[in-house]
Amino acid sequence: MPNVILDFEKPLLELENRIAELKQYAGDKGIDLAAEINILENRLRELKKEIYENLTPWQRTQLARHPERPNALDYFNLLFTDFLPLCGDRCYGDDPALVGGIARFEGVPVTVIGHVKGHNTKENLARNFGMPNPEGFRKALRLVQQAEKFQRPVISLVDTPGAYSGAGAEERGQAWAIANNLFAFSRLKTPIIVIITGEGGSGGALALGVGDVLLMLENSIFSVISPEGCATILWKDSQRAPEAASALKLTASELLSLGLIDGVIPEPLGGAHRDPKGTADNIRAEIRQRLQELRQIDAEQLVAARWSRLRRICGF
Amino acid sequence: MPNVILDFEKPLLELENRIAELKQYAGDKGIDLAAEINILENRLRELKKEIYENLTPWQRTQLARHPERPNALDYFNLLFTDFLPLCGDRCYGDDPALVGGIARFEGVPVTVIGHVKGHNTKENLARNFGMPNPEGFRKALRLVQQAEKFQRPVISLVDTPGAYSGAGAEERGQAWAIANNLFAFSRLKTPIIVIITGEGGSGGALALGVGDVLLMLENSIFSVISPEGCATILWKDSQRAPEAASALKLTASELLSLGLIDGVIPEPLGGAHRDPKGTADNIRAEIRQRLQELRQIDAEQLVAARWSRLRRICGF
Amino acid sequence: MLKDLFRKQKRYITVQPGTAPEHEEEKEPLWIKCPDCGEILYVRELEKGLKVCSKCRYHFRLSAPERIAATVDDNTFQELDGDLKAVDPLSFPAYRSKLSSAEQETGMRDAILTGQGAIEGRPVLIGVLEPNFIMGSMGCIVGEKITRLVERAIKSKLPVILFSASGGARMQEGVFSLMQMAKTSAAIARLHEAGILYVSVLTDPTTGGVLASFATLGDIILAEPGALIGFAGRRVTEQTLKEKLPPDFQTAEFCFNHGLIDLIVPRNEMRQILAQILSLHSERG
Amino acid sequence: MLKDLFRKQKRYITVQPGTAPEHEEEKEPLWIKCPDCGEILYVRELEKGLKVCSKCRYHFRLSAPERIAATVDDNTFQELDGDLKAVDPLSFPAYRSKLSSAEQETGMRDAILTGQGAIEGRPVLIGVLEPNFIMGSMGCIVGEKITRLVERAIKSKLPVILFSASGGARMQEGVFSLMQMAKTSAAIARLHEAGILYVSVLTDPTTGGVLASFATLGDIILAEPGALIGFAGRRVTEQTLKEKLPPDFQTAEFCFNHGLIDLIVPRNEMRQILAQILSLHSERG
Ligand SMILES: [Zn+2]
Ligand SMILES: [Zn+2]
Repeated sequence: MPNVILDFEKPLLELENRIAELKQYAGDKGIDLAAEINILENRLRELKKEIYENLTPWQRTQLARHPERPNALDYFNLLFTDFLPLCGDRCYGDDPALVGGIARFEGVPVTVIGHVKGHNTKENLARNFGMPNPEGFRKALRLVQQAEKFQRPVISLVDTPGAYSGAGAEERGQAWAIANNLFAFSRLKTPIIVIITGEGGSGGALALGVGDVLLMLENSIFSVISPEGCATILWKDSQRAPEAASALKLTASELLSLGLIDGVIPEPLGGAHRDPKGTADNIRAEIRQRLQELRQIDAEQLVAARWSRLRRICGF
Repeated sequence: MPNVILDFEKPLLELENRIAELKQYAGDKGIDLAAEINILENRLRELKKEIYENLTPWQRTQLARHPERPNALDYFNLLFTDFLPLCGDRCYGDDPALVGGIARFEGVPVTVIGHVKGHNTKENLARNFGMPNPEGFRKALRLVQQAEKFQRPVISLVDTPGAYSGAGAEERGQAWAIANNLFAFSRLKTPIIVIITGEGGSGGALALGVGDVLLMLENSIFSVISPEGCATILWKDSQRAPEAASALKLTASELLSLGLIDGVIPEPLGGAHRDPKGTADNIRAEIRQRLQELRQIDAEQLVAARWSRLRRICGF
Repeated sequence: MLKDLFRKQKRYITVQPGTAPEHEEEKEPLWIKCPDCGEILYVRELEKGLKVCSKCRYHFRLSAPERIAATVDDNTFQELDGDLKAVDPLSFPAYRSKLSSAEQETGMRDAILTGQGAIEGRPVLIGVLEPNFIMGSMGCIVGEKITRLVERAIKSKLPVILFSASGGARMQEGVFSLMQMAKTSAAIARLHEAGILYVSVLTDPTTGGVLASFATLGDIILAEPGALIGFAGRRVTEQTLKEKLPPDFQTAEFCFNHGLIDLIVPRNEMRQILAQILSLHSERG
Repeated sequence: MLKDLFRKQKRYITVQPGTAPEHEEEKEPLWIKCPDCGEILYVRELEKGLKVCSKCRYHFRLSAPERIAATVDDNTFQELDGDLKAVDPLSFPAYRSKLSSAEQETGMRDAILTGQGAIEGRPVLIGVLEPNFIMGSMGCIVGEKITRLVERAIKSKLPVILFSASGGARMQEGVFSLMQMAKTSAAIARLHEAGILYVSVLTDPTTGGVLASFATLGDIILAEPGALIGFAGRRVTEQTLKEKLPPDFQTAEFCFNHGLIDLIVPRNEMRQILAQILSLHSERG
């Protein structure tokens, strides 16, 4: 049971509590309430379906940002074995908001990179809320270039409110670091699979987002600006974020319809944070299939196809 | 006439003053002292030859470090036209101790890089005494990679006491920056001509020193450690630097005999600081010839030959 | 349409002398106050000086046509892809009307003008963002026109110069606009592999997704003095820090001091420096 | 000679148990004081723990043979180029006698031991600098042996691991030693182009010309905890600054915090991490 309950999840919570109480009561008193419990559990399933299949973009935004949603390190543990973290940009610092290294995916060596948000305030302070500094992006670049040398596929997990906007980040060329990644990822001679697992926030997300396949988890978002930021600019009112979330078409299903992403990975009912393992299973199946396809294409073709995909955006 | 006179130059100075006085006297009084002056001028020529052709390694070290010796910017002006300075490492800072850009050498576009010492205290403070920080080496790397893209030859002018040893330099990976340059210069697919014009101090010099041709001005030095540093380590006495200078075999002629450099560029009698233009003329002739040779070799062969030269050092 | 642009432009710039229709001048203000030093400047004088304040050297913003006129040789500019018109892929609230007024105000169909011209006789492919068209923001059309310009450069082996002046990505085009960062950067990567020169010139303001893509990928990066250049909006950054930032924060000078750009070039020297760069790249070394 | 080295090494390291000649133990001290925490340590216990202080985890320096024994599988190490002996190309004052005593003290012919071995069954080319041979400094022979090891790796497609422990360039060999920085770095560049793995391990101390060449060019850079790692001598730096430096200045931890190395690996995990790295690179992705 997650600690943080979103507004639209509250009816579920009440029902879950009632079922738990009933079970306890039945157990304590030795009464058979199986029929009643069964009815309530069916009701719960239906309610879940009803709620989670009809989420608004703003509700999905909240799920995408849920503090207990698995972060890159959680997925590294669930998806890979032998994870070896590699650190530093060899120039300035190591960025805890963006991690990476080498691991095995079903036995095959891969390079893994990803943003890391914390699950609580302490972790978030340590991870800068998943907002990388330039050295984070430069570390990612170093690691994917290493992947290219050793012909390892890259798995990139995206989950960030955006690149950090501190004064130091500006001093050390935040924009330069992001642009360099877009430039270099686009020509990298090894397969890159990008999965947006939570919040795909603008340039900070895109800096890990150029690849051969761009997938999104069902309840993740991908946007050029935060709904709050958009509402502030449009209507000078950040409270109208839900409206902006709809206007921005930032959900996985909408982006798939628009042809901007290649696939949506389903989450178990209730969202990734209620079932990290089930979510990881879905991701694993998708990676397996995509890797198999990509590894049959030679590097030159891969890079040419990567360019064609980008070239076609907007339909010209 | 230079402002700073080295000990061994003092006899020359006296003679020069005497000749000047005599000329003044002859002019003032309207007396014909041409014969006397001629004798003294011959004597001066002989004395110059005597002194400058028999300099000890320590005396050459002093010439190499002479504050009025032309620096890279002086040579850029004397050797090239259309110099366009390019700045910054695109990541942290611009290093005034190491400059570079694009220019024309006798009409041909070249990339130029070099250390810059100041000619006085104010300039030295601004240029950090010609000791680069990591960002300087990274700028140089950026510029030579740009030269490779545009198939421009690189002319590298070396003159530094060494890489800067400040705390910030350590923090930002001074050793990493130098090593990266050695690594990258060794494989750069465009000709590189290196000329040590003054002080070739250790790793900070070598970071601009890997190329196809390594030349030294007659009174420049190239050493793994400063004579003072060496004397301190060997004898705990930096005063014995002159002895260490001899032991280190750091002069151009010794290094040529040892097969460690490819040529010595003569300086006009009295040294580069007494005749920058004459010195530049000698450098120009050498660059012209070397460039002509190097430009006939294709890039792959060039890089292979560059490796062979390094490979053979120590004679194995 | 191009003709209209140049008619408009000629009222502002006197680099190409003589042909401005005199009767239109009545509509223009005669005097303007320098926002930096407060000096009252005679508009015709200001325009003669490429819109640089004669007292404090403050660089007023140039429209895209003004920039073209100030940069390329007279009568050499040929617009490319001028028919491409802004799109509204998300049917975003109020976007169409915003586009209409931007088009009316600037006479442009989106925030960029691209074409081929010559600088001191050397042919070049040039693109200029229009700061007055929805803050020069990059959406599908800006990305597409840059990409086409770059593709033409790869084919023709001509160098590329891009002048940026932009508030960043075009929010109203959502992820379509975000992906233009990737698209233009990937196009520049292909240009790089083809060994072709790309000079990026950052002018006031260059921020956000434009700065974080093609604008910072030049072989050579120039900037105009005093230009606002930064990734995050200054207000965002101040909120993040809850402290005051240095006065030169996110200026061209700040970027230069932090090693991020090659040179700051005053507007009256820009043409000559670009010509020098083109010349230095016109033959192999 | 190799046999001698391993005989010597076995007295220090108990990774390979049982075969040390018992009668030689009398010459060794029984107790040693930890220079970090002051704890008095029983030498045999210390050696069983790979020379790491059981109280404060201080890592004592290992000789090159000790390092080999602690790293490669038993009976797999085959020395390479063991015949190469230090040279004196400048006839440098007192250098020959310095070499002789170093040879006597360490039983080595110069400051590096190279060879082929296996780690958890995976073949690897390995080189280890000997900190006790003129401070592990790099002259002609160190450079040459590293280069030969790398050339062998390019031919055989085997990965390379280099353990550094060095005061820097070998002053007494002048520019010959300086040029080893270029030579080894260029060799690593060729290894890189051949797509072969190179792991660099920085141990106490790695400084100067060794740090500024092959040691910092690893695909992966590991370091032992607390190791002194820096370009310039600390005294030089303090003089330069005329101020006190942070207590962790030029340590492995300092380097990690500044993004310069990948990981700090305690000695008792080093073998396993190296095995994991080799495994992850033993097949194409
Ligand atoms: Zn003004
Ligand atoms: Zn201890």
